[in-house]
Amino acid sequence: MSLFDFADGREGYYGDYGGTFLPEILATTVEELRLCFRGCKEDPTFWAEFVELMRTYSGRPTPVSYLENLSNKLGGARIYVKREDLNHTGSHKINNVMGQGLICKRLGKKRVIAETGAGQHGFATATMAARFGFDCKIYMGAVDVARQRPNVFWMENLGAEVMAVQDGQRTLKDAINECLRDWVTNMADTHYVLGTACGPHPFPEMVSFFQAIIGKEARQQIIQEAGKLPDRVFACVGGGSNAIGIFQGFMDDNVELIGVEAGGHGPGSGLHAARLAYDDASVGVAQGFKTYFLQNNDGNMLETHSIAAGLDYIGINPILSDLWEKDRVRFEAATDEMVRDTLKLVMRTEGLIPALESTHAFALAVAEAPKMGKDEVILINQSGRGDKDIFTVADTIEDDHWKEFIKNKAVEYGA
Amino acid sequence: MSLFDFADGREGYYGDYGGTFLPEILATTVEELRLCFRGCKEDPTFWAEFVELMRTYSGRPTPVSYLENLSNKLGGARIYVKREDLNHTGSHKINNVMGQGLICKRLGKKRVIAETGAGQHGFATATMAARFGFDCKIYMGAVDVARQRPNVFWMENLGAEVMAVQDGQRTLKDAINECLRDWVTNMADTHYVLGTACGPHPFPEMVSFFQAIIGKEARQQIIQEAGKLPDRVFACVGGGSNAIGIFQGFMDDNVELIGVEAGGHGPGSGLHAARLAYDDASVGVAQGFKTYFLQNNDGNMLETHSIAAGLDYIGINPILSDLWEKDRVRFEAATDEMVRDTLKLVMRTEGLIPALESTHAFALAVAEAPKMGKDEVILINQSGRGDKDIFTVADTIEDDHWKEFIKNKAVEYGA
Amino acid sequence: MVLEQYLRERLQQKDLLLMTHVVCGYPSFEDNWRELEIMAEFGVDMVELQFPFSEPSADGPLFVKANQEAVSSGVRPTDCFEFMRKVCDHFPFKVLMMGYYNTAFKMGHDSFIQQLSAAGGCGYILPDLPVEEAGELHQLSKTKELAPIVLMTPTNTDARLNVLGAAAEGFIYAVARKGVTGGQTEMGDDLKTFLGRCKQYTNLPVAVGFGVSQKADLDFLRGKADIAIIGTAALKAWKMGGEDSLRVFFSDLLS
Amino acid sequence: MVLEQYLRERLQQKDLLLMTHVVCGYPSFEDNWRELEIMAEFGVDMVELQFPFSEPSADGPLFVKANQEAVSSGVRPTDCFEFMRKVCDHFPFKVLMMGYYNTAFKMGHDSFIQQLSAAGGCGYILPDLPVEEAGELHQLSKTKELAPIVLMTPTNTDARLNVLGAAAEGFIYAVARKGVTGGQTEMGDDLKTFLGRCKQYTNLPVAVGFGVSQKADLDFLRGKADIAIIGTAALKAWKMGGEDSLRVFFSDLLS
Ligand SMILES: Cc1ncc(COP(=O)(O)O)c(C=O)c1O
Ligand SMILES: Cc1ncc(COP(=O)(O)O)c(C=O)c1O
Repeated sequence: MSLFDFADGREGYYGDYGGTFLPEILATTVEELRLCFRGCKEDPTFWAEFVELMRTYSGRPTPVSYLENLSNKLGGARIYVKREDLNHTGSHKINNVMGQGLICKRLGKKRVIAETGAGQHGFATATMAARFGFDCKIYMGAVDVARQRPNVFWMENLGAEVMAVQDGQRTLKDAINECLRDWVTNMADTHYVLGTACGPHPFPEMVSFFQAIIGKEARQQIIQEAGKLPDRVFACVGGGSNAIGIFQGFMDDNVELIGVEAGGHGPGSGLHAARLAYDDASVGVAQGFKTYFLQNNDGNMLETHSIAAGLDYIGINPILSDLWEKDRVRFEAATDEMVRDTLKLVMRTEGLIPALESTHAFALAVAEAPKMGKDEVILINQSGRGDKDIFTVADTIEDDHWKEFIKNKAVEYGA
Repeated sequence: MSLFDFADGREGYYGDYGGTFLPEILATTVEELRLCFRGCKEDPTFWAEFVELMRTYSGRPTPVSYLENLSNKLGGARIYVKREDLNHTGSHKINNVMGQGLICKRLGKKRVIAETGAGQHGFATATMAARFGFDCKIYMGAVDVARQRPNVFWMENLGAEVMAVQDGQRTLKDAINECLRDWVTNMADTHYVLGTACGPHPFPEMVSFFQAIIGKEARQQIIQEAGKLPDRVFACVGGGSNAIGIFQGFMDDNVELIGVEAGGHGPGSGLHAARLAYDDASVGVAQGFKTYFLQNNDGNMLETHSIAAGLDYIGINPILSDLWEKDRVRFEAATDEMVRDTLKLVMRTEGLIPALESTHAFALAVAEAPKMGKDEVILINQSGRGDKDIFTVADTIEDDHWKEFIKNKAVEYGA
Repeated sequence: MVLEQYLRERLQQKDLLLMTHVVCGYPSFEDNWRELEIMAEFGVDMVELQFPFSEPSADGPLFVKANQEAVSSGVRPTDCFEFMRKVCDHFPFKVLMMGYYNTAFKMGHDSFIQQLSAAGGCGYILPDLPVEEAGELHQLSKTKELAPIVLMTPTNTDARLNVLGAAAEGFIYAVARKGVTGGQTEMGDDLKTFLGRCKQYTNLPVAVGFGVSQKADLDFLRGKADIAIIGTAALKAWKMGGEDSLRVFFSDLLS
Repeated sequence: MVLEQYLRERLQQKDLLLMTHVVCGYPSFEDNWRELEIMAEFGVDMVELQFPFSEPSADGPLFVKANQEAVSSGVRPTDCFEFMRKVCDHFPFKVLMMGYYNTAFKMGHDSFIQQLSAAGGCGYILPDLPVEEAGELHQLSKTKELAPIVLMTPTNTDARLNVLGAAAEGFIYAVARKGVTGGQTEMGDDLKTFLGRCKQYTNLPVAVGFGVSQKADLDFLRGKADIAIIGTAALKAWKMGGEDSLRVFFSDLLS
């Protein structure tokens, strides 16, 4: 099953979803990008160059770890984890970003811009820009700047300019709008490094192409480690890049693929970011593409919520929308509370600290594993590490020592 | 050249340094440990088990990255970096810790204790304990607990008990004393996971044995990446475990090995932790072994200082003391200021964020590279990543946004 | 086509027509009305009524803010159509719907065309709907004689301008420069060349927007284009001092 | 050997000798002196003078604090030797140096033995100096008739006790339990068995330390050991109420 053959002639469409909905001013730039990407995709030396870069700079291949303790504790399926957290900068975002760095070099451009929510993609982009010698500007909603200061700190120290976006909800979607505004102004020398498999064609395809490295590795590894293909693969879905990345490794296999969205406060609460798992989303066109969006009846976007900033997005990978409708990918949601509990469990049982985003995938695996047979195999994509989430985790578990520490620091800083 | 043949019959001695200076009550425990370790070392399946564990759990082998930008900028030697920062938990400490976890399992013990200064070793040990299912208690000087709260936070969440040591200077050496006190009380069921290549025999040998994985990998990799052996290898030296780890790969080669200590405020300042690079240390016996210590004429230990908590220690790996006297390893120191400047340079030029400890090694490499030929090769051991140092780095570069963020957080927390 | 015909007639009398812009419901529909009265006073030929959208990614700061405030004060597309009906009934100028595609998509193409036509609009500008994606909507428009306005931009290749020209109806919206609404545009040789290129690929009247804000701009455009589009500049004037300052703005502009 | 002979003579008169402990310079040398006067009053047979060290890793909290405060108030080994000289000149009991090996190592073995002997000490206890590492120091001690005190512990194997017994002089310091100084020790069958094992490997008098703190402990030890070592318990009493409470402590202990 090839996701990208566009046999129906509608390039950039996955069933009804995808497409390119951008101001005309960007048509030439996007076409140039599309052609450059096509060239890269067809050139086998390009993939080799990408793999080599990721090997020497980011530590790929990332391993697959067997979670024996957790498996035994749950008493069902054997649980394995693909360790994207071990990448340089701490998440799968670097795969896409380094790939687009190579594209940007081929395009002969010298400046990159990117949106970021949690800050992981901004951090990765700033890193890539330092490594490639590009100028870099990161757009980040002012709310996110305030709550993700550690990532902002590193981005700035890596030489990027971080712009706090004051419009709209002042979160990820608004940062994307700002990026589009920058891009329509500076497209001549600027490449927009979109951070997930969303946005106008060719972004979903391009991001999926680079993230496919996860699934390619994982398929080989799980066969080696577990002796068989997994029965179920779990990945969290924000924009949907890590999920499509690992899913691509198992597209043609008899493997159940499960995307886990941010359930926030649960169904009906209005405080979540579940586009497909809950009933609140509908098809729309925004930010350059057509997919399921959390929007009202007038097509205006709704506020979203998740404990994990990286899942807190209105739209979803159009490829996943299509695969969901075709019943190839099952969608579930994990609530904030499930995520909190699962994080504690995983830390204590296995010594892993998954990012809050990734913990969504763990949460569903933990829920389903006990009901599966001991000969069955689960593979979870640990898209990132949780160190970055210390402020959020400390807040949600109400850690008093941490609060004391911060208060003392504040006094040191003259508060 | 084998460091551990003890051909002179003085097992545990490296020239004049090393030995076992412990209360008699521990004699049996240490002998049991020594024998267990001997058994493991002689058993080739043990090493294979260790390598496999590190491959699947920690992402080894860690890569060697070529720093083309930095090399070009400095205009001399070609600079390569061994990426221990990409390990699970973010530093080389995990190599030693997982190895000792296997040892502890063989010993049939169910509880581990460890000292920690920066918190990296404690974090790694807490992780190992979670993974192996051991009870875990981490001793940490109260001063370090206060300044390294993020690591404490994760240790606790990984299920470890963290004990703030209130004695002495309330830093690393005092935490070691507390560990020894715990050990003499609970040796029956407890293994002491010493964090660096110091302390009584067999710890220096054992820690070196596990950390040798760095050098073994690095030798192969640098030949592959650079086409030749390195001319110089730089590693920072706190207790001296990452340094001996990488150096062992090049012991028999015509490769200059440089250990970089914490120069703090510089020679003569009294505020540093340079045992061999400066003139302030002398030979002594403390914390279980004989080596160079920063001590006064009466044999009482001096206060030490470094911008990098992990280098802030009174003693040094006895193997390195010996190799220094034998002119096999050159010792240098990097001051706090050099480290600050080098960190900024490396972040912006290459997108790497070395730990402050590791940045010491970078600092000397950066100082020497321009004077070397373009055909020469430098290999730096990046022992860890710098995310953990955000509070320290933000403090030293006086980042106002960061301070603002912390102050706001404090208000949120009811300050 | 109704719209093209209207414009050609007006162009018999004036060498440069004027199109202005209003964000529906911002600051309020009452304010909109008073702005429109002034625009009518000064003989404006066409008005775009922008339907507020939560993600106005092609707009500059001022319109972004306008969109957001209108959305959060509860302005809905039905309100906008209702307002359009009143405007069309009362004023002499022609009215276009301007907005983002999702507004039309979400209500359904049929419904959109129906309501727009019922409200008296004579076309629509959806800057994030490229011609490739616009097939069905353009088709439907024909049934109601609505003009789908196509944008030409300085970055377009000749081949692309050809495609755009073929799809266009009513008039061409020529984007004077890269960027979003509300910035400065240099009226110079580049723009002249670009407008020349546009004319090669269309016989429709050409309107120039993005950064047109003063008399000198109109002087520059005269002879090179058919319509000047005043967007942000008018809203700025309104925000600065309401009716008085909007009147001053227009009298300066047209002096 | 001087020390062994002294002990044997005293054991002719008493069935259980007493060794006490003082950390030099803590709280002050004056306080030490007053403590020693009381100890002498109660007929203590031997005293360990602990030389403060910055890393007292075998000591419990009370002695750790004592070591650290003495070091930071500037107490140096030369001060301790000087004090020892005065103590030996004035009091009837025998005096041993107690401390960590680095103190001796740093001043040099020769100098250490010389000064200890000159100060009137008759031996030394260095708990972190295992017998394997003690060769040179033990050798030198012989020239001055100083007794290097060897510790036996409940975790030692028989083979190890044999080695320790062979290296010992003066008396054996039997460690009553695992752990550091200052904890509670259960005086029971385990200890009895352990002391029996010690006696198998030495003919020297056996002193029992770590957790000996009250009359009942002495009663238990009588007949099973030759010397009781009072460490932390006495310091605790002193800290609680100075001379008075130390007197009460000893009179209770020896009642
Ligand atoms: C660690 C991590 N996982 C997952 C995501 C969600 O993105 P995506 O669905 O594109 O993988 C993010 C986004 O920031 C992230 O940081
Ligand atoms: C990242 C890192 N590097 C180096 C060190 C110094 O230890 P060693 O000299 O044993 O490698 C530490 C100690 O905490 C560390 O955390």
